Amino acid sequence: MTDPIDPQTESLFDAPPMAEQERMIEAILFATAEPITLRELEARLPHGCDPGEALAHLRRRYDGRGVQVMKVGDAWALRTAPDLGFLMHRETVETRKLSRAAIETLAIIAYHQPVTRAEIEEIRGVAVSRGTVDQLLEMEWIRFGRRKMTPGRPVTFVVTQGFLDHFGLESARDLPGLKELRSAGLLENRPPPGSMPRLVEDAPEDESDEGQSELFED
Amino acid sequence: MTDPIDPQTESLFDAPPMAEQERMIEAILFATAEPITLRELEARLPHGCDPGEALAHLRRRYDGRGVQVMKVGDAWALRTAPDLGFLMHRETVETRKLSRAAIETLAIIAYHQPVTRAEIEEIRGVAVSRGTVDQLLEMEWIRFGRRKMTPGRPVTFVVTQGFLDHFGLESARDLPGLKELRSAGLLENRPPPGSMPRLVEDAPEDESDEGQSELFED
Amino acid sequence: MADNLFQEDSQTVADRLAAEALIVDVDGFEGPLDLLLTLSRTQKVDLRKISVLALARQYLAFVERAKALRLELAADYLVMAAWLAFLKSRLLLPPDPTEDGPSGEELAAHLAFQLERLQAMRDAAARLMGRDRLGRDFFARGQTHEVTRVRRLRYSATLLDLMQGYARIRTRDDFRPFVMDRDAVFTMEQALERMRGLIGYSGGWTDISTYLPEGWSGDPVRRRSATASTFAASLELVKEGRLEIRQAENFAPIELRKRDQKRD
Repeated sequence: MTDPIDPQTESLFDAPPMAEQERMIEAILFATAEPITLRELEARLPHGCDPGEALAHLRRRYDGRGVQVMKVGDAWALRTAPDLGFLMHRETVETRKLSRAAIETLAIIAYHQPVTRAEIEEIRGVAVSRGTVDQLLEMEWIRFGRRKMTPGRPVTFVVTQGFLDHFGLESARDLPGLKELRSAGLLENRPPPGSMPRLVEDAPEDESDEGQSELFED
Repeated sequence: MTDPIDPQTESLFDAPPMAEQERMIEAILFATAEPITLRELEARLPHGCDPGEALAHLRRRYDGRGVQVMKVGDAWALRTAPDLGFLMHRETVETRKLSRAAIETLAIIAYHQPVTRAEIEEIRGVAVSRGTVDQLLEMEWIRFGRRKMTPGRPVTFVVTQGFLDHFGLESARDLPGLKELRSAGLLENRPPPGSMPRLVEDAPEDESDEGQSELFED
Repeated sequence: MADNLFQEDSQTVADRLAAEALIVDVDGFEGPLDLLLTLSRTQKVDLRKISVLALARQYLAFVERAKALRLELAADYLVMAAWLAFLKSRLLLPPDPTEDGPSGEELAAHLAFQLERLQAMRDAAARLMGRDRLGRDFFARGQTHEVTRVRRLRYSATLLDLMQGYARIRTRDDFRPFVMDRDAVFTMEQALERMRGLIGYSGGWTDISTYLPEGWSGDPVRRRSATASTFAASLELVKEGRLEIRQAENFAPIELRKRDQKRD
């Protein structure tokens, strides 16, 4: 603690020294919830003080500091320096795991692009909720591709450059095929009962070529 | 207004100059009523800042002013100088009147922490009422510490940052007279010799421990 | 009891006043230790040099007086009295070499320690409460500027998640390549078939929702699918000239009516 001048030891008729008045005003401005007028300051300070002059001193002292003495209407307040406003925002980033539905939908789009919603539903075997697609669109991991030249001209989905960046892929063709997934132990190594599962590389659909080339158009 | 250095224009890898870091910390401390930890300061300042050093500068700058930089545990806060309290009648907060039992319990927790309920009762010679502990917990002057590694693993109480802040203490080590009490052996938990009656009705250790754990199950 | 209380004629008024003063105080004591601490003050010495023997006598005298006034003392006061009587005898009689346990001096020392410790804590509490205090002597910032928290959600998935997700779907296909889980999808074909069978029975305007198949109106996913396919099928039937469809305004119920083929 410091050893400030005790106002009680001052003569009853002398105002405290200007440096002390400045301290007092500093404390009052700091602790009050509202800006405070000169008149109020005068009422709160010991008799004989000159809040106007003390304020001028205080204002000069805070010049260029992180906090400034500001005039608000006809009252005074201490405020954060305007250029430091950015410190008063705190950004918190919450990381959440993508839902299973979203991962599966994303995987299908990546492996089968361009793919329509109906096709995704057919592959996943369940309806694709609008929220899932919206989420992936919002994350900018998928975007609309060109419409399919089939009845109804449904829109298709393709993955974006942002998707490739996130997963460290140069292109969607770098995604491992089923054979590789299997040899990597990601699939149970069971002989398929019917036809071999469709691999991306040898996908028979004519659209697949088109889709990949479309991916690299932009 | 001044022309402060905009941190955005700084190189991405250079921390702002120390004077600027000091301004930033000043602004952050001014903006809040709660003490802020060094870690929090570090998180809010631009990358590479040294809040510890900047705080030391700031503390010196406010030395003897109407507002002071106070250390509260591992956190920091700005508070008005205690000698100017007489100017703040309007800001004075009515603190709830504490009972004698609550005051004694608080002091015992502060000086003996971490301390179990049984130990508090041993020192006071009477049972500690639940209301007393609840009141102190509610005021956020005490909190649960870690369990003691004794049979029954009773919980302990310790004082909080709010306690330090309220009583203007940098740490619990700065409690008045702590050293003298320790060297006089008055902070020891001496087991009563042999036949001595436990002054609290529920004498045996394990029983009282059980009571405590029950109290804190939720 | 009350009668007895007023028959204490043998006592002098002064005796009774003295006793009552202590009794009135009993409520103010926080247990026997507190009472002992108060009694010890009458010795006017350093707590370290206190005469525990004298203190024990004072305490026992107090308990006797309380008993004489038929005042019910809490059990812990009586336990302490019994123990102090025991301590007193230990302090007065020469030590019995056959007896185990701490000596009278050791017990007295511990009691003195307890009293001193309690007094020390009381002094510490008083010093603590006398400190400059936040909100009374020094003050926090009055005008706080809350930090604006900007919360940003980021979803994460690894390449492994992606591949495993895909593998999960494809391995499922291995075993039933063409059987789709379409529990929640009511196709337009199904709807058309159903509508064709139903429209023959409807005369006036009927809300389209009444055409929804049974069991498809609960689950929102199923309801949505059934509504969409029923609507699409209705349009198809309108196109075929077998149905009329109308809606009074946006979002109003859609109504259907069988088209009278004869009028055509």
